[in-house]
Amino acid sequence: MSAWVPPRYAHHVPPRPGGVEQARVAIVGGGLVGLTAALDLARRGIASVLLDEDDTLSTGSRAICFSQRTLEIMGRLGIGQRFLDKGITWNRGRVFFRDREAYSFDLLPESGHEYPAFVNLQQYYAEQWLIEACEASGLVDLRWGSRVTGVVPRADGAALEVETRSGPYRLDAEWVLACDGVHSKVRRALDLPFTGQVFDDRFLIADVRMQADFPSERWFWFDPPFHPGQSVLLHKQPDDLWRIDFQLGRDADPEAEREPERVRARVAAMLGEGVAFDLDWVSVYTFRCRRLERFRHGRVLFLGDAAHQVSPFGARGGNGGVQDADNLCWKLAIVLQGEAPERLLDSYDAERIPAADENIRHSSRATDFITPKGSACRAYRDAVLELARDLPLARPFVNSGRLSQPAVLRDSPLNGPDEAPRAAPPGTACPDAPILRDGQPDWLLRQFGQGFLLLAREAHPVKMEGLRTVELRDSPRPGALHDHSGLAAARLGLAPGECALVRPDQHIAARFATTAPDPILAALRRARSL
Amino acid sequence: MSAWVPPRYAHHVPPRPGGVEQARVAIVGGGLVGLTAALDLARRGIASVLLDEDDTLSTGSRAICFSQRTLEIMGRLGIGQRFLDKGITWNRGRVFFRDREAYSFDLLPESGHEYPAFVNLQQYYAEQWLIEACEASGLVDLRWGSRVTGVVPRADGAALEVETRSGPYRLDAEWVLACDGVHSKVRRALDLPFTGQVFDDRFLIADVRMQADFPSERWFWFDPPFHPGQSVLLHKQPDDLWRIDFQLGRDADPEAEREPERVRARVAAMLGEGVAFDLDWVSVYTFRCRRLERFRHGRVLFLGDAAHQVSPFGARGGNGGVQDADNLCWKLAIVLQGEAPERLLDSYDAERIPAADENIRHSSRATDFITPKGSACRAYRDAVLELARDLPLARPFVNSGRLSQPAVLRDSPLNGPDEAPRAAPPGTACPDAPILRDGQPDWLLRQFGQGFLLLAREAHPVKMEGLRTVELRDSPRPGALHDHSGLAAARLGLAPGECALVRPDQHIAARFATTAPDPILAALRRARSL
Amino acid sequence: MKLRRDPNLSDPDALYAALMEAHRGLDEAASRRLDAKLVLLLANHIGDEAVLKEALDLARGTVPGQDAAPATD
Amino acid sequence: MKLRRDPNLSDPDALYAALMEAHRGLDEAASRRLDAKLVLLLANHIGDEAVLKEALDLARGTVPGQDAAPATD
Repeated sequence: MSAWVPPRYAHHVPPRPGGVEQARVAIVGGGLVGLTAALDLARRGIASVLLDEDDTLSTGSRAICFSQRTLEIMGRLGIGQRFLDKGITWNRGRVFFRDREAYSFDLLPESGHEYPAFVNLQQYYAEQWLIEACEASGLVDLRWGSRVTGVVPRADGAALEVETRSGPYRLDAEWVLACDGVHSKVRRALDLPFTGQVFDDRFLIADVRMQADFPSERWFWFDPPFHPGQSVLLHKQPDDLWRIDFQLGRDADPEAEREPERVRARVAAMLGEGVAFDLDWVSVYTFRCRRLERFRHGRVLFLGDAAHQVSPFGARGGNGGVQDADNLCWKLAIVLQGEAPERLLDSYDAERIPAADENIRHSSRATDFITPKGSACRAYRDAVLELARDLPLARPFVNSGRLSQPAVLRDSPLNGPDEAPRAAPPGTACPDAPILRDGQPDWLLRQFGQGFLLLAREAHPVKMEGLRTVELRDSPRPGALHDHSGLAAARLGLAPGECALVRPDQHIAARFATTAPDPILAALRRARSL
Repeated sequence: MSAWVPPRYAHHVPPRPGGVEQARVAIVGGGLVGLTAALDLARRGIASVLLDEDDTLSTGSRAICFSQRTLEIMGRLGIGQRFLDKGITWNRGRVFFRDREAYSFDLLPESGHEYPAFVNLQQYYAEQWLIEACEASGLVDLRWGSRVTGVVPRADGAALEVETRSGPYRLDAEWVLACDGVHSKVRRALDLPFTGQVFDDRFLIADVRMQADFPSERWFWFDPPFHPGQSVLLHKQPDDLWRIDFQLGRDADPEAEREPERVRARVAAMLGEGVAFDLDWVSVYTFRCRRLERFRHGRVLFLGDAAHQVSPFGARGGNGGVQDADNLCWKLAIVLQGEAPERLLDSYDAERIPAADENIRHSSRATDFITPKGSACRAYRDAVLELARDLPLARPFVNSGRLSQPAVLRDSPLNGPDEAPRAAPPGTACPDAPILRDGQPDWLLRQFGQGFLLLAREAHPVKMEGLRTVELRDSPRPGALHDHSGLAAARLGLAPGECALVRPDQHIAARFATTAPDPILAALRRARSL
Repeated sequence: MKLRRDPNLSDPDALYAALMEAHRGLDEAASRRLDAKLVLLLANHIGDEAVLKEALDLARGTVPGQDAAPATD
Repeated sequence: MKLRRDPNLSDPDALYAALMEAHRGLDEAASRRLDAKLVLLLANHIGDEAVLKEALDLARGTVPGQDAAPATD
C-alpha cells in the first residue's frame, strides 16, 4: 500500500486586507480539538470561524488511541462510524518485563457497547473527517493559512490579529476558543503561566510501515532485551502502519536520535533480522505535565493542549481535548441562544480542571513508573513487575499508562440530586447499552440528540418545558426504547419508576426516585446555571 | 574503697606422683560451672574431685549478670542470700539511640519473688562463695594447680592425665564433668568438633572503679555521640565498679585497644570531663556462637562453655552453664545412687541441647542487631530504633540482648502428662511465690529440698514411695503451706484438687487433675527414665 | 489466615504514588529505613505469622505462584 | 480501622530474624526489591487505605507519636 498523501487546503484570502471583521465564535487552531469544537457548535446551530496557520492536516500518528468516550462523542457528531470502519479496534494490552510476558489485560471485557474501548488511528484521518463534516454543515468558516499574531481581550470578546498570505486583518470575536496546542499563541498573547512537572526522559516515536502479524493489541515492554534499560510501546494502526515509542533516557541526543539510520537500527533490533519495513514518520520528544490555572479567561476559553499538557502515556491528550470540546460547546451554544446565563461557562473550569488534573495525575504516575528515578522508585517498579506474573495482586500496580477514561464530574456545581444512588452517579458520562427501537437493534446513546433529556425506566413522565423524554421499557411498547437485555437499566442503575436527567453532553446531571416534575425542573435549571 | 585482692589456694600435691588414683566423679575446671556442679553433687551426697589448673579465682567481672533462675539454683545450694547481699539488684534497662533515650523496660515488673530478675556481681565473688560451700560440705576434693593433659575415655569412665607442680599422676574417674571452658582441654583431647557462626566484631570490656551516680540499671547505647557507629553497654557492679562494654568494630587492633591510655580515653569520652576513675580490668574479645553436637560422650559430660559458646549479649553464658549443672547433677546423683538407669543421662542432651540452641539463637540474633552487616540489616536496625521511642510496637524488635530466661524443657522425654494445662506446663522451672509456713513468711522454692516432690493444691495425696508431698492451701492449715496471696496457685496454674510433680531441679515434670497415685507414680518413673 | 493474593486496594495507584512521594528526596540510607519501617509497621499490624511467612516467601521468590494458569486477568 | 500501635506479634524476634535471613546474600538492588515486594504484599493484604496512610505517615516521621508520655513500657 502506498503512502497516504494529505490534502492541501486553499489559504484563506481575507476580503478586506487590513480591515476588521466580526464573528460570534472564533476558534484558533484547526487540529483535532478545534475541529471537534467547530463541528459540535455547528451541530447545535452555532456558526464559527476557525483559524489555522497551516494548510494541511497533522503528520504522523500523534494522538493515535481514540477512546470509547471520544468515539461516542464522534458518534453524537455523526462521524463515529468512520472511526469504526477505518480504525484498528483493540481491547487487549500485554505487558512484558525483560524477556517474558508479565501479564495481559482486557480494557473492556463487557460487550454491549456500540464503540470498543479504543481504536487506533492516525490523527490526520480524524481531522480529515471532521473537516469534511464541518464543511458539510455550512456553519464553519474554515480559514487555512491564517496565523493569529495578537489577541486583545475585551469585556465583550477579543480582537484577533490575523496574518494571511494575502495580508493581515482583524477579527473581532464575541468568543474565542483557543485550541492552538501546547505552544498556544493565544495563551502566550495573554501571558498566562503554564506550569507543572518537567520530565527529562526523551522518547522516540517511529511510525513504521510493514507487513507483520502482531495482533491488534497494545504491547508494552519494560527493559526488553532489544532495548535494555528502557521501555518500548507498540501499537497497530491502519494502512499497515505500526507506531513504536522508544524511551531513550535522559542523555539522548535528539538530533542524532532522529537520524533515519539510527532509528532503523532500533526498529530492526526490535523486529529481528529479515523483517522489511519503511519509516513513515519519526519524532523525538520530551514532555511536561502542566496546565493553566484557569481555562476560562472572560470570553477567551482554552481547550486541549492549549489548556493542559500531559505525558503521552494513557492517551489522555487527544481524548482529554475532545472531552473539553464536548463539555464546552453545549454550554456556549445555549448561552449564545439565550437559554442560559454567561456564568454557565464558569462550570467549564469547575468541570474540566478536575478532569485535567486527573489526566495529569494519571499520566505523571505512569511516567514515574515507566521512567523510575532513584533506587527506591526502580526497586518498587521492578518489584511490581517481578510479582505481576504470578500474583494478580501486583498487576494493578503495573502502570504502563492508565488509559483514558471519561472524567466523572463528581463535584460539578451543575449536578443535581442523586435521589436513588446506585450506578452512574451525577457527573458520569451516560453508559451506552443496546436497545430495541421499534423492534430494531440500536444503541442507547444514539437516541439522545443534542439537548437535555429525561431518561425514565418503566415510567411515563409528564411533558416538561425544554426537556425531551425517553422511556426505557422492560418490554416492547410503542414510542419507548425496549431494554431487551436489561443492560441499560443495569448500567444506569435505574429501578422501575426512576429517571435520570441527561445533559446535552450525555452526562448525567441528576437522578430521581420518581418522575415528579418539580425536582426535575429544578435540576434542569441548575444544570443551566439558572 | 581499695581493690579486692583474690585469695590464692594451695597447689594440690598428689600423694603418689606418677601413680594412679580413683574417683567416682571428676570435675575438670573450677570456674563458675564446675564449682556449681561440685556443690550440687555434694548437696546430693555425691563426692567429687575437682581439678583446676590455676590457683585462684577468675579475674574481672566476666559473667556479670546472674539471672533469677541462677539465683534460685544458688538458693537451693544454700548460698543465694550471699548474692542478694553483695550483688547489685537491677530490673530496669534503658536503650539509647544516638543522642537520646529510645525507651526503657522492666525485666520483672511483678513482685513476689525471693530473687530479682538479675543481680550484677563480679564472677570471682560467686566462685569464692561456691568454693567456701564446697569446702564446708566435706565432699569436694578441690585440687588447685592441677592441669589435665590427657583424657582417655573408657566404657566405665575415663583416665585423666593430671600435671601438678609436684609431678603428674593419673586419675581414673567413673564420670568426668568437663567444665573447663571455651578452650576445653577435655573437648580437644576427645577431638570433638565445636562449630558454629563466627562474628568478626571486637569488643572491649573495661571494669572501671569510680564514684558515680548512675542508677542500678542496664544502659545500652546504639551509635552514641561518644562512641559513634558502635554500641556501648554499662552495668553497675558492687564495690563502686562499673562494667563497660565497647563495640570496636571489625578492624580494631586488639593489642592497641588494650593499651590503658586508649581505654582511658574511651571511658573519658563516655563519662565526660572531670570524672575520676581507675581501670580495674580490661579485656578485648571476639566471640562465636557454637556448640558440640552432643554434650554426653559416654561417661564424659560437657557443661557450660566447654559444651556451647554464646555471644555475651543476654547473659546466657554463665547462667546457661549453671543451668547445665542444675540439670545434670540430680540425674548423675540418682544414677550413682542406683535409683535410675544410666540412660537417664541421655536426657541431659535431650534437655540441654535445645536450651543451648535457644541461647545461641537469641545471642546470635542480638549480635546481628547490635552489629548489623549490610545495608538491609542496618536499615532495619536503625528503623526499629527510630520508631521505638514513639511506638510501643517497635520496642519488642529492639535487641540489645535477650536476657537469660530459664529454658522450658518442652520436648523432654522425661516430661509426663499435662492433665490440666494452664500456666507452667511440664518442662517449666517452677515459679517461686511467697507463702506462709506456720504463719511465717517464706518462699515456695525454699520448701522443695533436693528430691522429687508432689505439689498439691487443696488436696491431701496419699503417701507415695520416693515422693515428698507439699500441700498448698488457700487458708492456714497445719503442715501445709498457706498460699495467702494466691500467687503460688496462679503462677503454677493449679486449681483446687490438682497437683504437679516437681523434679529435683525444681522443674515441673507432669501435671495432674487429681491426686490419684497411679499416674503420678508412672510419671515419677518416667522422670527417672525407668 | 492466608495472604491475600487478589487485588485488595481500592486505589493502588494512589498508594504507589504515596510510596514514591514518601521516598522522594531521601538519601539511600533514609530510603532504606523508610521501607524497613513500613515492613515492620505493616507486619505488626497484620500480626499473623503464617501470613507474614507467606509474604516473605513470595517476596523472596521461593514459592512458586499458585496461579499456574496463563497470567491474565 | 486504625493502625495497631501495640506489639501484635507473638515472636517479633523470629520475624526480624526471618527478614534478615531473607536479605542475606542479596545485592543492593535485589535487597531493595525484596523490601518493596514486602511492602506491596503486606499493604495489599491489609487493604485499608486509612491504615496504610497512617503507617506511611509514621514511617516518614511526619506524625508525632501519640504516646506523649515518657517512652516506657
